[in-house]
Amino acid sequence: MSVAELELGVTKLTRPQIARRAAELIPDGSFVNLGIGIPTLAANVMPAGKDVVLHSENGILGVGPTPPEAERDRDLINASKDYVTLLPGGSYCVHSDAFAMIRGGHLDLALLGAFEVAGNGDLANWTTGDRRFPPGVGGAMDLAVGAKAIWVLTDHTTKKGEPKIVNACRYPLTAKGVVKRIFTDLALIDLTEDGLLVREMVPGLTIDALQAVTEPKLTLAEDWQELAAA
Amino acid sequence: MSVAELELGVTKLTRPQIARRAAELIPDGSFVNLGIGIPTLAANVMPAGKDVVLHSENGILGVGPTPPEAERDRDLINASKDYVTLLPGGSYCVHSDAFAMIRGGHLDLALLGAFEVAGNGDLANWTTGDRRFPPGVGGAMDLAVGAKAIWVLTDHTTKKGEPKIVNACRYPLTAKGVVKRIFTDLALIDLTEDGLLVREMVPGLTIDALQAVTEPKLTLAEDWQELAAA
Amino acid sequence: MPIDKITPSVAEAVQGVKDGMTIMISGFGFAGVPNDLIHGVLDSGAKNLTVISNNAGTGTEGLAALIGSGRVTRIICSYPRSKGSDLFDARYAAGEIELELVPQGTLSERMRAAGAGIGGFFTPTGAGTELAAGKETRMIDGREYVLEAPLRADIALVQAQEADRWGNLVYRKAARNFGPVMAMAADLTVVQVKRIVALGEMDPEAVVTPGIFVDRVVHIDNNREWDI
Amino acid sequence: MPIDKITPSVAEAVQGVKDGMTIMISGFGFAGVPNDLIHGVLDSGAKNLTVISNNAGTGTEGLAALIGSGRVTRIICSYPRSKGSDLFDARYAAGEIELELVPQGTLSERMRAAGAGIGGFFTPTGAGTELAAGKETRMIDGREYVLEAPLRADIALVQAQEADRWGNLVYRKAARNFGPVMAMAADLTVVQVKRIVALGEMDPEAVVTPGIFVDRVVHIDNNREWDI
Repeated sequence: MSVAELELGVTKLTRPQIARRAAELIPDGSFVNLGIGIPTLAANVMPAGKDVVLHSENGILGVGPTPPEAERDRDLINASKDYVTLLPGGSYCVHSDAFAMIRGGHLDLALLGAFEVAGNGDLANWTTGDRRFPPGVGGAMDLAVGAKAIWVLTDHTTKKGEPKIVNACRYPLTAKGVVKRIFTDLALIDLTEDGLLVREMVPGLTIDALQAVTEPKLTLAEDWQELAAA
Repeated sequence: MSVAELELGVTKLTRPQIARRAAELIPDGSFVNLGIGIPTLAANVMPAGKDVVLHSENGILGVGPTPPEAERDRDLINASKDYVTLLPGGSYCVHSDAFAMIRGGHLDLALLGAFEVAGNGDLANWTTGDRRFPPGVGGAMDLAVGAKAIWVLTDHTTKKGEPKIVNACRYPLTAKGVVKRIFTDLALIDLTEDGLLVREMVPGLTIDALQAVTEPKLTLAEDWQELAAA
Repeated sequence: MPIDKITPSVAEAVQGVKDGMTIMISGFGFAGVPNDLIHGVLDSGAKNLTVISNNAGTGTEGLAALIGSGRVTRIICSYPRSKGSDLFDARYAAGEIELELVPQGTLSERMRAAGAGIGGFFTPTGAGTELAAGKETRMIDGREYVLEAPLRADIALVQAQEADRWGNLVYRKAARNFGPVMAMAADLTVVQVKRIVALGEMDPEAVVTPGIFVDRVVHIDNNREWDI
Repeated sequence: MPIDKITPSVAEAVQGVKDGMTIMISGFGFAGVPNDLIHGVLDSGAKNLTVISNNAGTGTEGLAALIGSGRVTRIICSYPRSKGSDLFDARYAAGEIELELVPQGTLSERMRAAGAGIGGFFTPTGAGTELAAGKETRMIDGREYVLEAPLRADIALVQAQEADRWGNLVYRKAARNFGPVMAMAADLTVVQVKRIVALGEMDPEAVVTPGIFVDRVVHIDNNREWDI
């Protein structure tokens, strides 16, 4: 089955929908960092009543959703340089303190974007090595080794349809063996000791079709569910 | 000349007078830490109009003089655990930040007490090695290596009349070669490349009498002055 | 479910303290000492404790009482001896308590290192002295540095001024001292505060310890003057 | 003589900047960037500069203008490429600017180390990656750590919200970011603020950067929206 056919066959999640599914699964009471890209969208789609404290590495704890345009504040942006708000109970801190939270193991979870994730949990998300596109590591290496768990939120394939979940990263690594769960526009996959376990797939997708755009061997969980767009 | 005779012959400075003389010589605009003992007295005898910012290692910048008894605040004490006040412009900080100021070389000056000072600037002020008196290093080692200059404020001799300014410290060192100036109840002495230079002596004291209670060779400065009690 | 770290009693706040644990205790002199929590530990009966604190207690209550009880077998501090530290002094003279003396700035920097994920750091403090004996040293830019390790604890007992239900803290004046670094450096951080405020009531620019570093908060509204 | 760090003009505030210097520039994205001071450096004509900043400038003004001028030969940062970083991107692609890419937490921790007298520290960040290539590593408790060196500068340019004549600073929201650590890590710290307050007007509990870390303050009361 070609990528083109796959694209015809199913409705992929949008970027906010990927973020929403991850947001739904964040345990209540967690302290969570949202990385640049799809992850920062999670702040806007947090399920009502979920008491999660969002951390932004530029020095915010308790990040709230995007403000209306009239209430934008140039001093209140997140790591993606998008306008955000502060929730009651939120606070500002010095940059090095924001990273003490990360590096000291105080974050329960970080949601990160990826160029590639390998089956063993290796993550590559800071450089393609192409000099026309300067590298940008930002806080990715700090988050990757510092947060108690790493979830990756990403499109399942590159724009050219090539797998982003690979046997071994071709791009330079951000960190080794850190990714525990991947949310894509097609599936929710856990990286377990027994390999990649598919927990959820978008309606209409088959495990074979998903395997066709994924390098490492996938196993479908017995209790797998449909990945429903919220 | 015995110590007893010396004591008969001159009027020694009191502890606040030692502190006052040091305070007078602190350059305007300096950031200064006052160590436990005689140094903390300097906060009470700062010359009027001198704009010096006093640092206390427990987390205060801008320490003011001792408050009247009715205004004592158990949350506002200095490193000697004495009640102090905060001057306008003063601020509180986390302990590790107070020591970042010290260890990062941001203090112009630290005034410290001493058990012994050697002619080469070695300082001993944290333990006598006697198990009946537990050692207490406090911030002394941090200040000794961190402040841009170290002045010692001390009685010239022990209670038994033995020299505290010695050829080589007998007590364990706080730091090597750090002391630049010594204020005692008898004299003001600079530690120079050419040895110990006596800048000031209390009225009536002779250099020979001072030498008799000081181990390293003293040189009297050509422009020496009387050490006047303020 | 809303995050709520407010704990109803001292006994519940210190629940989990066990024999052999390492406990950080905030305070410098008599400012910022969590005396109610210390007495909670005393009441728990836990023994064979290691205490990390700047001082070793004075008077008859608080840390002095804990040390006097014989439950503390080791203390890591910078300045154990003070006016009134008789209970410590006696145990020390008798060889009944082990003392690890740490330069004061190294003490809090080691806590910060533990809290910030630093595996070790080089400091010039203590170089060439007895307190650096046996430690790795290195010449950096012509100056001697000592390698110091992070310092963590099982539990940190902290005193602060105000907290909200997320565990955000502000302190008061020089009572701030070791609280913020200890809160970062322990597996379980327990805080006693004089006042509980509603979420959002604290100035977000002035929060000193954000709730991420705090596990339990207990409100102590007595104004007891402890003999410390 | 009263301490007074208030400086009358940008030109006087950046006086002393020279060819070949290393300059820290606060800000994260467009928040907290000292654009007036950067243009002061641009106007000074100093060249062959090394800039330390989280980003590499966007748009046509501020850091982007300084980089576009060709006066910056080296940049130490964590995330140079952003939407609008064309001036940097072009110089980088052409090999006209040297880039030292540093993980973001390591960047500010290295500044703090410089400011706090730490000679070096071990961090797990970057271990086993290209960014740790050539660096000393060490296994600590079964985990690989990288030794990182302090990062200092000749001058730090910082943007803050308010200052008093002692140089005490408060920031505003996420514009705080790198200001406080850069202020600690430079030989000369120059700050542009939106408001000058009287000594004693700031809440002593809420001062973020105490004046000990600040050398010069300049009041910028325009509300110019820079193209950055």
